[in-house]
Amino acid sequence: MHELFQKIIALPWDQAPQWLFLIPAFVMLMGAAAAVMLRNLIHCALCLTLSFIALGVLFMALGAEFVGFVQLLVYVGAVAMLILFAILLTPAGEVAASNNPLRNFKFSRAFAAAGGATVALLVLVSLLGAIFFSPHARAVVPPAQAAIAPVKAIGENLLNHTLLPLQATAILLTAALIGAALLAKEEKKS
Amino acid sequence: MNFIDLLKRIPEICKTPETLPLEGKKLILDFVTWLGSLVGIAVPPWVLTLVNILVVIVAIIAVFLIMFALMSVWERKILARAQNRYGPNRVGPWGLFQPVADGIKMLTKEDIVPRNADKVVHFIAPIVMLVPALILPVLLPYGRGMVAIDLSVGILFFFAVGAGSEVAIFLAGWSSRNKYSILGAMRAIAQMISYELPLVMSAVIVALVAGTLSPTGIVEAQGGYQFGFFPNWFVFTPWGFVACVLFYFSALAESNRSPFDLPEGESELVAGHLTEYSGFKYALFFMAEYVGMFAINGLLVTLFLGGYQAPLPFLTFIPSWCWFFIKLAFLAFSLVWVRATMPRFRIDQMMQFAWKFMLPMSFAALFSAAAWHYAGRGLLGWGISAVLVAIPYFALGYFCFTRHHSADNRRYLFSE
Amino acid sequence: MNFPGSGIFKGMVVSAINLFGSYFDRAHAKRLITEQYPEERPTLPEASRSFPFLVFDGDPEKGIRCVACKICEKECPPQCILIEQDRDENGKLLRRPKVFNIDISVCMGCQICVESCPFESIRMDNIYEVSSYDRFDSLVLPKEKLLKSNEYYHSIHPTEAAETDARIEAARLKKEAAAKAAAQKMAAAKAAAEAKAAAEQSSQPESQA
Amino acid sequence: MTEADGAGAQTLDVSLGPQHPSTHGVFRMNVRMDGETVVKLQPVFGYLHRNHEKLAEGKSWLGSMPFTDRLDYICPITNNWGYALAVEKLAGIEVPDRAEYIRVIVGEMTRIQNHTAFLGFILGDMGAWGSALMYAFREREKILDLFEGLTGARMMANYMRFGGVRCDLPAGWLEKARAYIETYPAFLDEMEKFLTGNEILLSRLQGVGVMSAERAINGGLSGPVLRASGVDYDIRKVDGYGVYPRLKFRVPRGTVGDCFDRFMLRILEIRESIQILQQAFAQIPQGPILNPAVKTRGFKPPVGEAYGRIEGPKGELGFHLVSDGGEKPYRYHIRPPSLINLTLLEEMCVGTKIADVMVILGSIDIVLGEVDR
Repeated sequence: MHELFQKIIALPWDQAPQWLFLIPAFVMLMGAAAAVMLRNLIHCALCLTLSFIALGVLFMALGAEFVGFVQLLVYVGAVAMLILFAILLTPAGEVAASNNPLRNFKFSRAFAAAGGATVALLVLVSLLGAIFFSPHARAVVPPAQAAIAPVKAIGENLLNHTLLPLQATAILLTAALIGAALLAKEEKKS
Repeated sequence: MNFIDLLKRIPEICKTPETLPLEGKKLILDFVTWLGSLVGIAVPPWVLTLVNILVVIVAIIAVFLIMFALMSVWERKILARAQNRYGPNRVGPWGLFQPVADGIKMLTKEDIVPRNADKVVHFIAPIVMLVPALILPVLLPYGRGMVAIDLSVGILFFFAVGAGSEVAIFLAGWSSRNKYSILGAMRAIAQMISYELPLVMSAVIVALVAGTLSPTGIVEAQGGYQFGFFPNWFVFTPWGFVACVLFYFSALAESNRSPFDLPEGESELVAGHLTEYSGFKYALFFMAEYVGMFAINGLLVTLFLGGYQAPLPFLTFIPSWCWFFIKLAFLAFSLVWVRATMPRFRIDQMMQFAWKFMLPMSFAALFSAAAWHYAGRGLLGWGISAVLVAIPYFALGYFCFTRHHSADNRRYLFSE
Repeated sequence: MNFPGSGIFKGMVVSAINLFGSYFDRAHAKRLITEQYPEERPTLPEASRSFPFLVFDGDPEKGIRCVACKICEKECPPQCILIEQDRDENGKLLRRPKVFNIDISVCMGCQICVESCPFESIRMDNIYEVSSYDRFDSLVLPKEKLLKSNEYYHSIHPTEAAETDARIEAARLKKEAAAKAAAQKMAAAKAAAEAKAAAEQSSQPESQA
Repeated sequence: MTEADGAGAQTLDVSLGPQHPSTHGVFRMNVRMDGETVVKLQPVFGYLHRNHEKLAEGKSWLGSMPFTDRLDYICPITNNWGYALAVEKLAGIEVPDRAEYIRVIVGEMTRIQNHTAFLGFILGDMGAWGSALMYAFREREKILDLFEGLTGARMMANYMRFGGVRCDLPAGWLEKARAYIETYPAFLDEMEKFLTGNEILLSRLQGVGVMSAERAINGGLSGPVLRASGVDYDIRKVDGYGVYPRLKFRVPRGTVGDCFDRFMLRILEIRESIQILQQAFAQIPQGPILNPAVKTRGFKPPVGEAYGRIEGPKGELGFHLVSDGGEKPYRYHIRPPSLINLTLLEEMCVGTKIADVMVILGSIDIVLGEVDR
């Protein structure tokens, strides 16, 4: 008994974060899968939110706290909410409209499956390529160091090296916002 | 080391209240080590880490739940007094045991789930609500060296985790299959998204001036006294005052407090997203709302009110963590005070207030803070930043409000 | 001074004044007017009324003023009064009630029975702790519970009771005076009749003679 | 839950009430909303119907008096007054001077407490957590205490009688009332400081539920709601019943006709009522309080019909009575101001937000006891 206790204690518990990442990864994958497969749109959106959260946790587990928190803030706080809003505000009747020309096509299901699989494969391949062939993949950065640096470094990077793209993106987004507002207003008048 | 030594340390620890909680924690860790030596094993460091974490978690949850219990009766007392009533005074001395009675009532109540409700989501919602609320308090610095996780991106952490409560409110409203609930949920989300902007903006201003996103760093930046008595808190600067007020109102909106209690506005939506909740689930929502409220006000204390710093130099004999809770209590009191005074906003006015007044004002405060920073933090900086916030305030106040609504532009005729 | 937000500021000041003022309202007259009911009892004004009761003088059986005329039963707007007239052993109706029930779950305390009563026998009580767990029987007050002495009436509505007593006294005096007058008249008539009879008697012999 | 109407917009039908925190009782509104905007509103009432008018045909003339207390239970004494006035008109009964003055005193005090309570109620509808309501009820409480000292009951007074009032003022009552009314302007100032300038209140009330003078007249509105739209119509002036012609007071009226005008008008009317009360306290004569010709039992007015009306706190309160010469009314009909003022509710509400509906309903100041009778 005593030996067993000592053995359990002697296990490499302090290495736990190394494999604990499996939990959020699993949750993320399950959430994503459920988001695709569930019937109820709201449930889909909620599962997507869950996978967003898990992704954020994953980032944090990797020591990229800043990215993790931004992921939570933007995706859970704003994007997921917008998706939910969009689902709620869309009249239920329009979704079921059967004016899809492909619907009556004989092999529509097969084509759809094939197309989806192709896209998924392409994404997977490109992601794997990016992971394996990027120079950062080889560089071993101790996680602790990565956690301290980021905010200041990111800030300096954004406002020094990538200031122009940042401003351009800002202007683009502002223009998009104003355009959306205008469109929405026009619709209301008519 | 033996047990008697540990006991002997207790009076020593109590002699220095400033470090009492930290020393207490150390004592508990030593106690665990002693327990290990009792069974004849050397306690591995990860166990100590785990115990350390557990002690902190238990302490924070216990403190916040006790505060919640006290607040629930204190709020009713203050509200009652502001309305010239007595408030709860039947259970225990001054009604102090009222939370116990409430808790027993809540626990023994029937848990009703509407037949058409989405039962799983209906069940999950209170949990989703409570978890972020209980996570939030970990990053607040309660005293010198007393912070559970000293994150370099603490402020960001706060807002990121706080986003979870929006999801929870949506879940609650949507799963209840009740028109009032869904309307309340929609209002809640619209409100929280809108007010997150001024909230984050006013926090950004502080981060800008303090040069850090770490709560401890921000509190340390507010240490010291001007002229030997005037505290260097951010609220005592023009931009800081404006940002503090903006943060305060945004915090009211984020925690659904009056006058921003539209999501559960009882005169319109009965109870909003909480309409179909009863018993313990309702209690969980209630608890989460209050803990979240304390957390966000704790952040306000950290950002603007100098955190654990004493307001005057000669008051430093009171331990720093006491100052934090004194300030938090004052803010909690002011919340009830506001609640006792103001009617509720209307949904469109609330949105206008967020987008047309609060957001421009937070930008103005941002410019003002920048000016204050570069003008040398002296009298000149004071003047410039004061002007930079005063002009937008009066202009926005006129254009958003006084131009449309004023009691002075009304005429009443009298006939004999 | 009107700056944006000044109205809210003024409102906050008022609520703060009320908040702290309520702690200094020692007399509980201006701000904190709540009566802490079971410990503090309200001092009812003299006119206060709740439910009717029946007044008796002296003995609750003999002194009952009610004569079972059933006017109040007829006038009662929510019709909460039930009266049965008493009979003696021969079945002759007596001028007193056998049954006098008031259903106070129906009674609205309007006082119309009091005003319509020509015998000053029904009056308004000021009790207010009459709730009970039983919905039906214990809320129908029978005669025994309704009967209360004139002294009790004086203790709750002194002015009104004094007026009532004065009225009854006046009526009694008037009645006595009337009775006296009637007796006198009767006596006078009797005397006159006797005198007449005597006169007749005295005259008879004359006529006989 | 949702349905698409012809225009393709998604609307939501909500049944507000009869169990709803702010419908002032068991009132119900079927509201169709587009988002938060009201596109259709249908009031449903009758949940509190008590058959008052038909019941009165089975009671003696006096027997209906206590039931009028229950019409508008916030201000029972003016209901008594309206009924008494109608019967007096029907039977041609003179009222002694002192009784008329007492009626004016209790009537105006009723108006004050009704309007004060209104200030609290409308703040409750706006979602203030009861502070204004508690301040209003604190002062109303004191007036109700005065009423209890006079009539024996705080609310269900049953005080008026045909040809006068039921009982004379108790000793010292007049002094107490006068002393209390003297403190009232200070309370009103506090209330105005608390409410009138509040920016949130202003933005909630101004420009909401605007009613033009023409529509208000056509809709048959009366009372403060009508005068807020700018119509100078006060039955106290128009009919000059009681001793009102002897008292000097002004009738305030609004210029815009929105909820804020209705709100302010109540405050102004309280101030005028205080003026009336002070004059009445000074002028009240000694004398009888009840016309001795009127019998309590077996009162029978002559054959005929009459419509008696007063300016109640909520508007024109009228009683239409038909007598066949018997002990009971042949026909008894009430013109309840709450109900008539409610008829234009939809017109005021359509196009506003759902939160405004509550405020507009509150600004009309209804009491369901009177709406449903």
